[in-house]
Amino acid sequence: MNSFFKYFSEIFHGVKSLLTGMKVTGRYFFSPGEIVTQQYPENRKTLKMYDRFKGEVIMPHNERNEHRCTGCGICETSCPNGSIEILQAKIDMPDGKKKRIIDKHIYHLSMCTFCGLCIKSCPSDALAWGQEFEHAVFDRAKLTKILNKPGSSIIKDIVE
Amino acid sequence: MDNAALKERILGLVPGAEFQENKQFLTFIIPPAKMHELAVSLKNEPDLAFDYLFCLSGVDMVKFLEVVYHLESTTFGHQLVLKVRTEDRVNGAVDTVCDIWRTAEFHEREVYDLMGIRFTNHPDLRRLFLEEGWIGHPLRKDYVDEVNIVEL
Amino acid sequence: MNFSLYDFTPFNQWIDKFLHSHMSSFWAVAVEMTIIGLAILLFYALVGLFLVYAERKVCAFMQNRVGPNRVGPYGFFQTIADFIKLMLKELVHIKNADQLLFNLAPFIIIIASFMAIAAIPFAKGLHAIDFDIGILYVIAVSSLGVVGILLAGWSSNNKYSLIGAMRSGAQIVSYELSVGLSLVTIIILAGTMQFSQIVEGQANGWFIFKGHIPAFIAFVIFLISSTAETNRGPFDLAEAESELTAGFHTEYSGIKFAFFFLAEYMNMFIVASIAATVFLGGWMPFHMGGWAAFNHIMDFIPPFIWYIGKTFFVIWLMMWFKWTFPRLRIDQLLTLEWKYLLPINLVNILIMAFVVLMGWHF
Amino acid sequence: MKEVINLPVKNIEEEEYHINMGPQHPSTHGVLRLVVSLQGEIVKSLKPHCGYIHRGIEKMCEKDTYPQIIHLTDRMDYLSAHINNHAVCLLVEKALEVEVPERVKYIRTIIDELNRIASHQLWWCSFGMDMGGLTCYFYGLRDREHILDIFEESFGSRLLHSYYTPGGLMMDIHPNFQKGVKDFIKYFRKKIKDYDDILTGNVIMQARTKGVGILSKEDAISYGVTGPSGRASGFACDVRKHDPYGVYDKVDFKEILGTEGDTFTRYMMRMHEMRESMKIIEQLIDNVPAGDYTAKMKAVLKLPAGEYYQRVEASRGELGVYVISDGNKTPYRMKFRSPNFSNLSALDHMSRGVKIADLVAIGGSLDYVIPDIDR
Repeated sequence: MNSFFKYFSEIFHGVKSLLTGMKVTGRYFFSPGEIVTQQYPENRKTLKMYDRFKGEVIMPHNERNEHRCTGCGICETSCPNGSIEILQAKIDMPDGKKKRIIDKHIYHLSMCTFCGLCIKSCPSDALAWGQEFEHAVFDRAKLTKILNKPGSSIIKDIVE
Repeated sequence: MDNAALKERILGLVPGAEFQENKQFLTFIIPPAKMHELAVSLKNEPDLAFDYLFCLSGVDMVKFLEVVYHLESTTFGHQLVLKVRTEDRVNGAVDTVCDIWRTAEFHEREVYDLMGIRFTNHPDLRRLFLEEGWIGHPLRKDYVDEVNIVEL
Repeated sequence: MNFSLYDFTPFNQWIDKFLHSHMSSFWAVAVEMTIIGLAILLFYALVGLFLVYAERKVCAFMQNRVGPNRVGPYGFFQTIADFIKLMLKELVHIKNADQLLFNLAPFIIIIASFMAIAAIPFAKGLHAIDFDIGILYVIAVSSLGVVGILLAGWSSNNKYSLIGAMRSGAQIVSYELSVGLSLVTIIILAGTMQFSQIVEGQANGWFIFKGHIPAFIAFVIFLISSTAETNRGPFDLAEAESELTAGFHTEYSGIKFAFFFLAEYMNMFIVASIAATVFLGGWMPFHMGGWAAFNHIMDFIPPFIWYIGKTFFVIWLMMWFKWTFPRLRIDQLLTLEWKYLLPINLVNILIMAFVVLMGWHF
Repeated sequence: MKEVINLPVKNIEEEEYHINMGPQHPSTHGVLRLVVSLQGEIVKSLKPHCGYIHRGIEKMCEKDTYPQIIHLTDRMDYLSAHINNHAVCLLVEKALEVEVPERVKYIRTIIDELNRIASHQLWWCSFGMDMGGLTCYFYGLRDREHILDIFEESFGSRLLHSYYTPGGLMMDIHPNFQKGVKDFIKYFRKKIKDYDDILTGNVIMQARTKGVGILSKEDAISYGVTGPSGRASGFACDVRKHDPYGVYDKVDFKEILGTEGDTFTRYMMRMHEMRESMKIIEQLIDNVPAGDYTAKMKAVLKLPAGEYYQRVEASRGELGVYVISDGNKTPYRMKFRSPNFSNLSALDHMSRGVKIADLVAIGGSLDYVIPDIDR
């Protein structure tokens, strides 16, 4: 007799647990307000990334097309993956001395792991995180970027 | 058991054990021939009861290859590090401890695969990560692989 | 009651007469069959495509998602796009597969479900064939599908497929019993196996209400076992994607896979329409005793809409099961059948017979 | 020419039926290959084949400086990336004898626990999916999204953060961090009931997991199965309790131990752990002391020659970092004792004699992350 009751209580508890589960899915079925999907390409206009978002490494330039990079190469050595290459150039200073300045700050986005060590280690705060996140391109070569804009120069008050 | 008593106890078990200075753990270098015997007593002696092997690593010290055992007793909480050295870089072999601590089976396969230290009496000593027929043991200091290792 | 409003019988008879008056009786029958065949084919394809869409939408809403919404309004043409994609896909040639059986299996499955649909009454006078033993025919034909699954699993020369097929064999053979017995319960109440008469018998109340407790139990058992018979979750052991990747149709691609896919949904449609016909009154409108005005309004809704509405309600229930429950294990599946459903079913038949005998039904 | 293979004639009853689960299989959660010998549906034995995603992190570490190593540890157990970072940071701080500010300890503990919840949420949904309940997957991911949003706001990335540095943190937490965490806890306390309703209490789920894949306490210790899986067998292995780091010694939380050691207990351990983690966060979130977000560190970190070992409780078990330093800025040898690696070694023992479906459930309850096994 005991096992008889056990048999039916098993069925009862089983069905009850199944109905509890169905209650959850049923509730969500009838409450479309809880849908969490983002309609991505449509919401591009309103989509705002957080201000700390690590999209890519950029070199901010001011309105006079000046940046803060001295070309010291600390970011190059601190990068664990070799995604930064710095090409230096020598220019003649007005006082006759030769000075090294940055020629090209090459950034391989395809090798970057977004660890942030270059930005953290930069002594003159020349690098920053950019908000761009749509990095898909058809040609891999496009992922190699030159961060200093053509014709840009260093801000005057930066000293090495 | 505190570290001083434990040290006496280990030296009593294996007179040839060499004590090594280490800030964190009590460390001994054990002659390879004695290792298995010591491991059995460490596991089974009721006052030692080292039942938890929490790390087993292979180290290439260039002069010799080394297997490091990190042991803990879950009942007493004391910890111990044992090291076994072999100077033979081709056929260097150490007795397996996977009959004592089962976790050693995988760890020893890993060490064999990447460091090239053989373990005698291991039930299934095959390469774990790399494919069979891979030449060389990548974690050794003298390993060269011009294709896969890119120097920055 | 007045069903003449939406009765298809005069229409059918008119076509019949028209054809016979213009050609010999052999050609008349041939033309009729072709018309019916094409109509069912069209219906089959439309329902299949819609059900795939419906399932994706239903599961999306249960999972806090939007579901397909790119192709057409609300993604309505998504399945058509999918269908075109499947048509264009390469048919992968399997080395060492039994080519004949491998190619035959999807057709067996789809023919089995195709045959079953012939006996189902969609509205008064709107059915391909009205057998005396309609229920028996549908049960017999719908269980043919397992042959296709077994052949698919065996001929694919894939270990996952074989395991899936064997599971499915054990499963369908067991659950066929429960499906049959739960329908027997209603046959006792209805006193007939002819679908048209079963529906007519529900003019004054659906069997699930007329037979109250035993009919309700039979309905629940039918739902469970027919879900199992159609290989749908939580009984989708033959596919069991987390264990057997895709079970019996692992190796199929392109249009052959589409056949399996379509057949799964059509099987679901068939069992749901049997449930709707046998338990929920088929194309009979919903009537409340004594509410003449209400009943009159209900009569104006066409029977086909009633039938489709009820069927889709049952399908929705089955989707609800699938998207809520985890999958059973093979031994638990058989335990459920042999230790729970079958004994309850047998006792239930006894109760139903007793109820009918004593006239305790409504 | 067709190759003719002469197979030895065997009795078909004795012949073993091998199937390859993986490297591409839905239930192995990655590129793990399990060669399973079957008799009918019953698993006779299985051999894991690893290495499909082996990247040689230990070898790469020998070339990298200590701050650079952090970003590699992210990529081992990517679901508990912060905790992996924590292990290396603690080790470097211990070796250099740096005292990190209290604020850093508090923040690290909170973030570790958030990471643990996020990891367990992903485990829950993938476990549900392994069991065949696909809806679980979306509920778990839906709730995990809130944690990832908090992470993204504070550290800029969602999965691989590299947020801890030796001596402190990359940057201070975002001003909205505390509010976001409190909102999340409030939200998740409601939503975790859904988890119980839809899966924990479900009769099918219980029938499939109770008494399946039993691992005794002795075996758990011997196989080195740690974390929630080990605690389900009664192995008190919570590093947060026994070897506290961060501010775990200041908070009140329970180390919940199971007795059965079966799949269901492992499941329940993680469900309890999510609640315990929420409790820890609630105790800390309002008491984060003000101060600096990093200790003063040298530009180049050189560990004194010697050996160092640091263990932390990652979300899947005990993560150990073993470093041999020769006094350079790069380690001489770096070894990660990853929890999943040891947990996987017990899979063969646990799954002998169960059915394929149970094997999937056991694998799901062990919650292995393949990059952590392979490293």
